[in-house]
Amino acid sequence: MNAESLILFKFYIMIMPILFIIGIFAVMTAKNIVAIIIGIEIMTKGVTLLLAASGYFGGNPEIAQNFIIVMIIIEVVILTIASGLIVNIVKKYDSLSTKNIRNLKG
Amino acid sequence: MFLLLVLIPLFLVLLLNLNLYKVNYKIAVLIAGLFSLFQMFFIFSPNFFSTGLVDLLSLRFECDGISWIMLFSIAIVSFAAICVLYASETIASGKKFHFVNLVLLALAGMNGLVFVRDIFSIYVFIEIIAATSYVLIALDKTKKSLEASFKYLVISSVATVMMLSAVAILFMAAGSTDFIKVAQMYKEYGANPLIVVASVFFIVGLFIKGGVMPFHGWLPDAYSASPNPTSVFLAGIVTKTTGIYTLVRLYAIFDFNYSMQLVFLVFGSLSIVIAAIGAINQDNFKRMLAYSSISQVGYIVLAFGSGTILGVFAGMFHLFNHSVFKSLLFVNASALESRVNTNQIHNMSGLASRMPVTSTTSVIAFLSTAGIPPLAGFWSKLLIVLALWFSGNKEFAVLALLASIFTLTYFLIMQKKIFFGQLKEKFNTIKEARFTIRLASLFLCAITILTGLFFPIILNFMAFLFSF
Amino acid sequence: MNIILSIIIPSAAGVLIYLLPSKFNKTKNVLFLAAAALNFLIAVVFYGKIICICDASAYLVNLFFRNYELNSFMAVFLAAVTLITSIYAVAFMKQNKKTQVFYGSMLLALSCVNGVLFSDNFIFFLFFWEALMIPMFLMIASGENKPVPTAIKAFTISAVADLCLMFGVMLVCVAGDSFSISKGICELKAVVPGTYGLFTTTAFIMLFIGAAAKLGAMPFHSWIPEASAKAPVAFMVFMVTAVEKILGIYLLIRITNDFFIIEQSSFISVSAMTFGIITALVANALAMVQTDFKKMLSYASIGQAGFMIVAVSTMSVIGTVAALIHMHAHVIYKSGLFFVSGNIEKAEGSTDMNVIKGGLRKSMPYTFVAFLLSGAAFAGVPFFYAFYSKEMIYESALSVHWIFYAGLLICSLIAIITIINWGARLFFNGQNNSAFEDKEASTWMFIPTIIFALACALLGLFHQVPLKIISVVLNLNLPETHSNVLTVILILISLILFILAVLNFIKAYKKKTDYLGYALPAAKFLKIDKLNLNENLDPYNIFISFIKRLSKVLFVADKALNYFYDLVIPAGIGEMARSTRKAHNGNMSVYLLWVLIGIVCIFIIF
Amino acid sequence: MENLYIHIFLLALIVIISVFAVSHYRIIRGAILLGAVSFLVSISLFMLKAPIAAMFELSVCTGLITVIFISVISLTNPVYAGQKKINEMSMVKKIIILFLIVAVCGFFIYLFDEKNINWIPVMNDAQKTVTTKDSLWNLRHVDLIGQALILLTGIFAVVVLFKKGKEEK
Repeated sequence: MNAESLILFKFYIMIMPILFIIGIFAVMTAKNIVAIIIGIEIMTKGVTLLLAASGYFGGNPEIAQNFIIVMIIIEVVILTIASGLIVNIVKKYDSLSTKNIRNLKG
Repeated sequence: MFLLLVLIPLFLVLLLNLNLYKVNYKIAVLIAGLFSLFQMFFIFSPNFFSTGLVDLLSLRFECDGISWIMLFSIAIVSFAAICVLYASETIASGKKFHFVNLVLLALAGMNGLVFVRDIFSIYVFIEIIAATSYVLIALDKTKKSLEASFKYLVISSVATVMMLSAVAILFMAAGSTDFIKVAQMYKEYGANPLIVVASVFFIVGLFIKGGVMPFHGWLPDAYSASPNPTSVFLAGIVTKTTGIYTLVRLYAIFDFNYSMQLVFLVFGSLSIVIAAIGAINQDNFKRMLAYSSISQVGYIVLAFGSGTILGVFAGMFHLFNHSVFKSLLFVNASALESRVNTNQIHNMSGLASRMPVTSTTSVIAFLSTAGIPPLAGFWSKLLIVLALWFSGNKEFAVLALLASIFTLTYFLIMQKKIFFGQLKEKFNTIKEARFTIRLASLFLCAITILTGLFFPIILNFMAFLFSF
Repeated sequence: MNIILSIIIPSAAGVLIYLLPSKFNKTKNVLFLAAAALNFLIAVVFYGKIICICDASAYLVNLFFRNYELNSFMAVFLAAVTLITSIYAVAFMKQNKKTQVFYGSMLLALSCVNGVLFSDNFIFFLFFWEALMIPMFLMIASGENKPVPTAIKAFTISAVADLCLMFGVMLVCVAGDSFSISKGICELKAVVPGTYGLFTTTAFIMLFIGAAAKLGAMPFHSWIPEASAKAPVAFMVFMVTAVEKILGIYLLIRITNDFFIIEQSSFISVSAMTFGIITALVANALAMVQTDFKKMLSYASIGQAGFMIVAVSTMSVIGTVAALIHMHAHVIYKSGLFFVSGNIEKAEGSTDMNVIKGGLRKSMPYTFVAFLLSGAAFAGVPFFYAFYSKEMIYESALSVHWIFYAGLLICSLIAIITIINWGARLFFNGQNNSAFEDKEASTWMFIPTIIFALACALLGLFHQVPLKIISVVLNLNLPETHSNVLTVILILISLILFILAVLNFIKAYKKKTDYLGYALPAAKFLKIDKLNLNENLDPYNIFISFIKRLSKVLFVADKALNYFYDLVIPAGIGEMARSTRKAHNGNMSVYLLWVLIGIVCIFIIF
Repeated sequence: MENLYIHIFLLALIVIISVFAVSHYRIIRGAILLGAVSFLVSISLFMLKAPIAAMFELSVCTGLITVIFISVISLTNPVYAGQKKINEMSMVKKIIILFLIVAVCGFFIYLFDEKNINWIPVMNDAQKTVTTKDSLWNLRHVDLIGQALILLTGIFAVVVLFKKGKEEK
């Protein structure tokens, strides 16, 4: 862990919270349902970067690669389910605005 | 040997879908029911009690007392869910077939999660169970269930992101994601702020999955909007396995200094009180049950917060009890819904006369949740309060006791509104719930009563479980 | 046989009288008299014998009765008085349901008093002491013109006093750690060799209050005048003068001689004496301005109770003896006077001054004679019995401090004035036109009055005899030759007193209006006469009104509390529930906001 | 370590493009920008000595996910021009807010750095070199089962969600 990589490491560790906040902000202020999914995607991008960085700086990047691959697969499946849900929601409301997923109250 | 419990459901799913012959949903449901019964008795076989690390196929599976309890409750709740599925008319037969597949996959996921000893695989199995439950919730594609499932998906993917980042940081520090290595790493770097941030993120992720109070937004919608069998399955076991069981696993890794325990205590008591208040005069029956399950989960988290082995022991016992009588309540809710086909409490009253079995079993479930002596709930709450008392944080013990008054209030209100009082004229033609639902509720009710009455036996059996 | 009979027989007779249907009136009267006579016989037979009745250790309470001389002397004296009063009562009261109740409860009271006198165990002592209240209540209740409120008043006042007594007894038992009075006695002495720890002083004060209340001292007196107006005369004689005084003095003597050893002029005894003096002064002043003869008599008896308290609390040998003798004399002449008032009431229908027209000298010569004799004893005329007891009290008071002696003198001066005034008013102002064919009291009523009157006179003459008996009873050796110079002075002073009173009377007599003479302006000056009319000073009424106000306030508080529980809490929780439900407004970003807030709190906690 | 600057440049670019992706008023533009972000991420993965992962990311994330997104968006509704104006305004507002947040976060990290608390655990050096291939296949069997299960759930999800049930036809 020499000096440059220490600085680089700090940058990578920093990237995760930034992307996380952007993602959360996108989800919360989304007008359109798909924007929420985009927000989530960005958060997962952040995590992939973090995984790669921890592998690289932690010394065994191969296992990190493995984690990233598994994670991408899982994330794709989740995304398909999400898009399925969106398609069905749109079938019911035929509009993408997030207003119509606010009526489960109480 | 442990692998079997994960692989069998996988093979069953493949078998069912090869459609070598016309497989209608009845056979599928039968197979699923048989599997859950099989699991119930299979885990009593001796080798489950040895801590041998089965390295078959270099898998690092391991089963100790805690996972045994989880396996047992998984089996029970899935059996109940499948019975409810068989009897529910609202879901089309095609959907029921898919429901069975998804339940089997979820079972495989949960069994896997219970055996695994590696934080990344924990993440993987949690994701599997989450994915299956998204689909299960949105099974009957009504507006409500779609919205609930979407919300659940969004919020738990946020949780996943948090957990994964924590896994990444721990992996970086420990070099490998195995429990033991991470635990060693923790001893040295425990105080390092980065590691602390990682463990906080991990805890928050699990809190979201478990539905602890400030992070529970999705839970009431998911439970109340999902179709009947899903809500039984979800409320009974899914949230507890993904959320609370993993907390126990991490308990061994993170060295629980006082501030971590304080987090558990504060959030546990917060969820107990506010959820109980939220449940008080709720109009939707399932939503009320959702709030009550949040508060009971709060009790479990409170028990873990005490930081002692007795606390973990009490938490696990309450987890088992809670999964039993909560799924019983949801079974009764589905029975009611199947007969009165509405969840609104205000137009249900005096059903005890028409539906005796459902009402008696739900009364027993209510009493057990509130913690009335002869039943199981009382013993686990007693253990929790004792654990808290001996571990020194007496004020939380007192709070736990007082909160059970709230539980009693909203259950009594519920009891009075739904089951007693004079029968509405339009209900006097309804019959008792179908056979399988009655079977499920009687089965669960028997378990609650038995654990309650034979508590000493169960106590030292669990002590034995915790010993190895 | 043994002394316990004296408890069993009267109570058995009393119960029997209650039970027998009303048509056996005659037999009831006979039974009543027979029981009184038998009780007298038993008391005499077992006089002075130390008898231990069954030591029922089975009951963990050594229930034995000791028959000290003092107890048995008191018992005999009480038996005699009850016998006479029973004769009088049978003659005086008209036969109706109430009188049966009266006879029964009188016998019960008699047995209770015997129980108190003979019990050697604090528990039984207290049991009988408390049990006395029930017959007392019944006796008052059996009077005319709605006596029940007075009965309740009497009951509550004596209950409060007995409460203090019980507390005192408890303290004594705890100190002596045994329930037996005799053993307790010596123990306490050892424990209390003159030191006045908080424990012993409170015990003494509590017991003192109990005894003083029984005697009818100031704060606890307000029921006696009312009872005198409402309850039958026999009750006044038996209960108020005889029983109360006997028990009070018995307990006071037990306290001062046996339980505690207190120096003569120590702080406690001085404060007790001032208490006594104040009671005497106020009571006598009130007696002076009374318009009803019987009320005057009851206030006077409270005054004499003050005398006795002063005598006892001098803690000296002579003081105790004086108290006992004075109690003895007081009972005799007060009963006499009460019987006289009974006769008048029988004849005139009421003893209120503006009703009866006086001048009964001609119509009721014998009662007049009896009045003269007992009135003289009351006034303390020399050669009458009460004079010697009063003189001894003066001597004991003087030995402590001359202030007390002066106070006592004023009291007796006022007493003399009142009795002369009443005598003149009743018997001497001659407007009595014989419209009333008021006949003399019936023979049976007259005999008890004349017995008591003669007793005052005879005992006065041979006053050495009772003195000897009482000093033997108290086994205290009287200082035989108290300096006769002192006696001479005392006699002279009381003579001057007497002359003064007569002069005052003569002067008042001319004006023919009121016979109080000089005393009247003094009374007006002190506004005493207005004092007792509107009864606002009566502690009992103050207490009751206070209780009423308190209950009103509590009722309001209770209503507020109920309101709080029934409405506020459910509404509060309902509100909270509604707010939590509103919080879940379905908007996902709100849920995520909570998640962020949760994370922030965790970091705060860390 | 000349590629230090490249790393930092890449990271900065990722942050900027993701801000634009999130706040863009036209969703399709957002999806495309998202693809760009994932492309940049795969490049940085290459830099971090994780080639297979980078390739995977490239093919799946940039490819498949962007395709799914665009299909979902177009499947649901054609873009109606109505609210163009309002969206633009909201887009500008979002961008400003996001940059603000990024600045605050940067300052926060800088603050941490200043206090130079040792918040970086001392890394242990690489135990043994193991190639991704055998790490994937023999070291992580558990995950294989996991992947199998997740894929099956994916299949059933698609069946359940997209196939029109009898009642819908």
